[in-house]
Amino acid sequence: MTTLTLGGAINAGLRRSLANDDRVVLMGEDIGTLGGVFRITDGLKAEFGAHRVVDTPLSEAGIIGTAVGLAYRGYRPVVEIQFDGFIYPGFDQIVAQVAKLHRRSRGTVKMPITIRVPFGGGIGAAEHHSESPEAYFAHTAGLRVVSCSDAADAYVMIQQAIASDDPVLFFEPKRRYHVKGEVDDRASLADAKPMGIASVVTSGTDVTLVTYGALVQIARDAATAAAEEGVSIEVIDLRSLSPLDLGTVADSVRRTGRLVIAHEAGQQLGLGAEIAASITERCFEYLEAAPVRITGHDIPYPPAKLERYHLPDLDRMLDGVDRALGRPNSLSGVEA
Amino acid sequence: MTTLTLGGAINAGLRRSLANDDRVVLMGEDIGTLGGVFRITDGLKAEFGAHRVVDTPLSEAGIIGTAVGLAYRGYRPVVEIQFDGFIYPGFDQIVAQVAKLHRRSRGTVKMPITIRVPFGGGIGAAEHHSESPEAYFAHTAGLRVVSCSDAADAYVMIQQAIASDDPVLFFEPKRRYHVKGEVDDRASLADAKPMGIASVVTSGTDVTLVTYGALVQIARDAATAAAEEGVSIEVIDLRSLSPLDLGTVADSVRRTGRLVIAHEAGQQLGLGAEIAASITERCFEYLEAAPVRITGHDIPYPPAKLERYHLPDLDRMLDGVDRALGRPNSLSGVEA
Amino acid sequence: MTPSDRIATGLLTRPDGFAQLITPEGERRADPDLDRWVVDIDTEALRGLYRDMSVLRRIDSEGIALQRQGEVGLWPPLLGQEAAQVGSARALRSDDFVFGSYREHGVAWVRGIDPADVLRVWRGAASSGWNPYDYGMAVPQIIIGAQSLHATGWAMGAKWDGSDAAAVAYFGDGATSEGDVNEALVFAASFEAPVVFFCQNNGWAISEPVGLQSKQPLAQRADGFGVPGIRVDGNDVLAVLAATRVALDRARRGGGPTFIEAVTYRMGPHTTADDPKRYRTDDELADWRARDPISRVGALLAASGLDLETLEREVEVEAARAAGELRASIATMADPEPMTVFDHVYAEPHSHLDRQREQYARYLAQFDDGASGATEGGAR
Amino acid sequence: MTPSDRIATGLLTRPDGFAQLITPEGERRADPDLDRWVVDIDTEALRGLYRDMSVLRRIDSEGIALQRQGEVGLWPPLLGQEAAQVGSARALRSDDFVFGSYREHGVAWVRGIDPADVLRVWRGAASSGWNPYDYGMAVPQIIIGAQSLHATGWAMGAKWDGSDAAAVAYFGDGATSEGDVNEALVFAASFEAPVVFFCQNNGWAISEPVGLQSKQPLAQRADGFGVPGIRVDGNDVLAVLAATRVALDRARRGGGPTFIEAVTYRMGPHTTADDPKRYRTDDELADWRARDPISRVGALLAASGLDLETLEREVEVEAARAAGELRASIATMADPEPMTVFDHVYAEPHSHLDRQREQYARYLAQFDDGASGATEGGAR
Ligand SMILES: Cc1ncc(C[n+]2csc(CCOP(=O)(O)OP(=O)(O)O)c2C)c(N)n1
Ligand SMILES: Cc1ncc(C[n+]2csc(CCOP(=O)(O)OP(=O)(O)O)c2C)c(N)n1
Ligand SMILES: [Mg+2]
Ligand SMILES: [Mg+2]
Repeated sequence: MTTLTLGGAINAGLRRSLANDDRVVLMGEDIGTLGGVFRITDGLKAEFGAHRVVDTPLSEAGIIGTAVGLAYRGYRPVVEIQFDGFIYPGFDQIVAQVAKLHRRSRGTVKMPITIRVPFGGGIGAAEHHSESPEAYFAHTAGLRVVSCSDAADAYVMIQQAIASDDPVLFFEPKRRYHVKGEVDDRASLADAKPMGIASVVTSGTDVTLVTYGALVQIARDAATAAAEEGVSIEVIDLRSLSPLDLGTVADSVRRTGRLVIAHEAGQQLGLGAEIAASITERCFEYLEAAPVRITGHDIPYPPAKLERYHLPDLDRMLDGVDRALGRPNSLSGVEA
Repeated sequence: MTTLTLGGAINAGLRRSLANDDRVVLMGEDIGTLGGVFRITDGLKAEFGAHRVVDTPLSEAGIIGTAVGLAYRGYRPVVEIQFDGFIYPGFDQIVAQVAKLHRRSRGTVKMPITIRVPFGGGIGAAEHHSESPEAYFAHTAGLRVVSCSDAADAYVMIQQAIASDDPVLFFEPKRRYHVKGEVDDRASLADAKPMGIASVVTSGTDVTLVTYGALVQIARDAATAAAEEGVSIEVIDLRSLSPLDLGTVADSVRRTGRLVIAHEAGQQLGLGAEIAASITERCFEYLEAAPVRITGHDIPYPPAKLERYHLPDLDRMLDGVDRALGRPNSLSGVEA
Repeated sequence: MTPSDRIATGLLTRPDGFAQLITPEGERRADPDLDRWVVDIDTEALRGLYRDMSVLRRIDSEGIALQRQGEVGLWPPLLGQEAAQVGSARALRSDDFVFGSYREHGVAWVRGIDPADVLRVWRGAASSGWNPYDYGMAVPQIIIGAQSLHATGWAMGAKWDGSDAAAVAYFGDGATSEGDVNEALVFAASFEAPVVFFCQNNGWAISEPVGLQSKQPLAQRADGFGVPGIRVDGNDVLAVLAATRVALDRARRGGGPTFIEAVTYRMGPHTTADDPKRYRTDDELADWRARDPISRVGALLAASGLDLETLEREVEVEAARAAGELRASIATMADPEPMTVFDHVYAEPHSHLDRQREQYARYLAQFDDGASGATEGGAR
Repeated sequence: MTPSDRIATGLLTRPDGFAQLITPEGERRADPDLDRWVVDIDTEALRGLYRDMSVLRRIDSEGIALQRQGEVGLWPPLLGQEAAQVGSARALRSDDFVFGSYREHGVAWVRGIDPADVLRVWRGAASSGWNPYDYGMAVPQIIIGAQSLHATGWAMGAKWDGSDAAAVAYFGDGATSEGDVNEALVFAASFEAPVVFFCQNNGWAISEPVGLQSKQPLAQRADGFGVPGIRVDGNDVLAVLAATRVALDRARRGGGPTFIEAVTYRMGPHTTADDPKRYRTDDELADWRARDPISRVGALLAASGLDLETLEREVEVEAARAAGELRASIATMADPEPMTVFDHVYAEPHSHLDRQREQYARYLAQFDDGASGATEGGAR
């Protein structure tokens, strides 16, 4: 066991993947000499060389498109997209190539590409630096989408993503990069929990609160705050956004009868829509109230001074819990 | 009144927009001399000239990016994307620029850009030619997304889209291009139903069946078939996918208590997810059963010989209706 | 500057605008730079190229015929581009890797791929026709230009692996306007990747003339990226072969990428769905017929004393057999099983799709005779 | 070929690699092509350019200081690029239109935009600082290269409108690798759009040296697209002014696009969040200090008899006032109202967002004193 920041845990996971498999190469803008703008790849170029940790020209389609070619040759490229809002120039290569080539080649060509994306807000950044584009990828067949919320998961999941023969979008909660946690850096990957499985991080009986990434900690805090008021919240960290581990969520909702989903991305067609619809399908008879979504507004990410009025926080989560429980809340008395 | 195909109605609508407003310009690949691969812009270059109907170099980002510049200069560009699957190279310009520039300029710069996209399957086409990418855009704040299902709507809605000061993704159900309908080509736009409002196309009392685009006709047929078995289906053509006219859907569901949503796009995070989630939020007390989604599978669009095993058809819609009604259906006896 | 570098940049400045070894009339033209790259192409080898092109042309027209008869959904003919495809593909080694577009049936054929496997996909009976690793050729690419980056990435990998194999990206004149192709030039130049960008400038991108994409020769585009551009008569199989050998030689020796613009002409429609009469003249077509890639090789062979009629008869037999085999293959192309729609979406198990597959199987099983009942409204 | 065409293509072949009118030592160098474009720049005008650059440098360093003090979230300094920005922007007419990146504070200043309005956005207090139509300058662009297409589209429109106004796209060396910039060159060439691509090659894209993006001068890239490329000393305000005038003149006379590579250097960090020590040497910086864009104009003015000390004192007063105003503006930058998060997402009413706005207003209203209660966990 060792204590690492979430960012440090990813760095350690990358290092281990590079060491274990010489077909693993890291590619991206500024990831080599600089170690990335968040220093997630710090030291790796020095350790593994410029052919394993590759500073690329400034072009996202170029990075992902050449990663496809490398995958064709048997490499396992790990691509860094510098910020969430810069992934769109590479969208075509992700959606039309990375996601589809295993299928389009009838399973003969593997696309074991990991696309790392620091995502989400809360760091007071400029426009395009705080986005939550995960739903675009979760809507895309052929991709896997995961997000970690703490150092321990980050360390294991990045290695699992790289080891997966499927392409994985790996969303890193950038405002948690500096948060420390215990990491078991000796454990074998084989024993680790698969990245497709959700975690129940706090058990509870009254409401199921589902989230992922940076909001997991806030959900924990909400559970603590609610406990003081006698409300018992079960917090689930999804970890995998595609496929969703709906079994774990449904098990919980069958016990609690109430579901709140929180994410930073906009509400319309955010992950909350899929979870609400799927859980309603699976648990209709168990639901005591409609699933509640606590999300970013359906707006372009606002200027830094306004982000607290956009991001779901503890108060908004608790307001959602109150709605799910039918307790007085911000929408009390409003026509649905 | 005149009889036009759906494609012909769009052509007529484009012609009227070009004639009424000299800031309207059409741009795209092969739209000029050829009149587009579907001939939707047939004759318009000859009538309005090469500066109003512009054949562009082969680059979707280029087309949309230059349209942004033209909008900056006060133009109202109408862009054709040749097929649904070719929109992704332009994704960044759509999501980061077209969708956001009105906001990013604090309302000083308008982006009245219409992006026409022939979409969906059922025409036996090659890969990338039958996709349903509408959810990506409906998840993007700042865009409006609409789809027409018949000639009358096509004629009016394309003009409304062009007249809108907001950017509009205009999804044209390509397998319906050749279907004829009555078009009121004299009526004033001012009297027309706004494009943001859904249409109840068949009234019914037992189940609400919501869809859009090419599936509207199949839903009508399903309603006819079900009527013979004594089941009364209310069919709603959404017309607008963002914003959704949830009021119309909720009114219907409050009467029927049952909801089925159908679309060609994959299920995970398709429009059905948002509609199911939103209607459950608004109508929880009225719902007799969980909303049912009848959708394309979560797969890359299959080869032509298999598309009938992917696309929602009349049988699958009726199976969904049976599920909503609790009648024997394909999932009877299956654990949720 | 190495000799190949000189060739690469020198060709553009020739008065006729491109390098040519066989004139349209079938005369062998001397070329101080290219000749030495094709010294091994004796009459026998030239006969082989003639045969390749002729058989291919016949296979191609069979593809069109099958489309007209409803056996195939769509066919993008290569008529007129036989020399560009055969000449370039014959320069390759088996461990080189081709990333083509949708029109490279000729390249596929040279790589040893059964035309039936090409057709299968256009028939809509499969998402892919062959295993790329069996032939050193990727699956076809419809997204214009995307494969240029794949070829570049593959080449970067080859270099890192210490191999002297090269990648070849095939694309059209229209494709040069897509960001991907330009970014591929950036990456290839930056990493000195052993990749050949083989651009078949066939004059048209569907209805758009090449002049809409660029006002100057496309080979010059590459020079701007630091990638030497060669412009060659794309209807001259010998010149194409020589130019491709030059480029591959550079690549293998660590010289990095080369761009070849093969000036050719799409003599047929863009695809069987296209009507070129709407946008181009018969005169233009007639012009290019006079520059046919096959007949000039025939004329050269005849001039060298070969009995062309005999050759034509031999080739005709072979072509007829190939076309017949292609046609016959249709009978064996059973429609895929319905449940295969779920295949190969993921390489590893996937909880969501596995469940969806199960539910759909249950749905299909409701119908009396399984899958076939799921017709529009037919089953109820 | 017109005279400007000759200039455009001729500059690249000069032995020193770029055009220069003022040496780093402050000597005026004769240039047969460029001199006539700056005959109006007398000592008075040169003084003005000196003043522009000096005041700008001070404003820029105030931006950094305010960031260090926590008043601004981020600041991307233009230190070292004053000549490139002032020289080019001073060539523009008010009806021309600028599409810049995030570093064009200098251009904004010349366009008449209040530095406070630039700062407001970096402070995170607004999504935009000015009305583009008031200044002929678009909102800043962070998505690398995207604005090059916007400029091209604007220029296409200007041409269709029969106007002789031109668009200018500013971007960096790194941006030339993005598809958008290359596609902009394609469109600009194809439509002969009156657009000037002004590339500030400042040597670095964050930590990546320009050599990673291109192994040869970026101006050559443009030539490959049929867009004449000019390479100019970007630290020479006079040469930049002349080159931009050449390009604008071409544009206005229907000559189409021009690409200018201004060779300069980013003397500061990429942004205040960057630490350039991690990737470049002090020596390199010292080298470029010796080529400072401001001091050479000072030296030239002094040589022409002007009392530099007096000028410096005058400019210092003005710079201090500008910096003071910028600092003072912070006090008036109230945080935006919470409910403005919903503003300007759409130009027309939007049922979904209107409902969301309403619900959020109701949510905020729960807290005692409205908005301020919505802190993390604070209100309960
Ligand atoms: C990204 C993308 N946009 C548009 C299309 C539609 N399309 C198919 S072929 C074609 C023209 C391609 O022209 P060119 O590159 O010259 O190749 P050619 O067909 O002449 O071989 C177009 C526009 C596409 N397949 N992909
Ligand atoms: C599409 C995109 N990818 C990545 C980034 C992150 N990024 C911001 S600035 C920058 C470097 C830009 O270099 P250059 O174009 O030379 O401009 P400079 O900063 O030197 O002025 C990068 C990679 C971005 N803003 N947009
Ligand atoms: Mg072509
Ligand atoms: Mg730079």
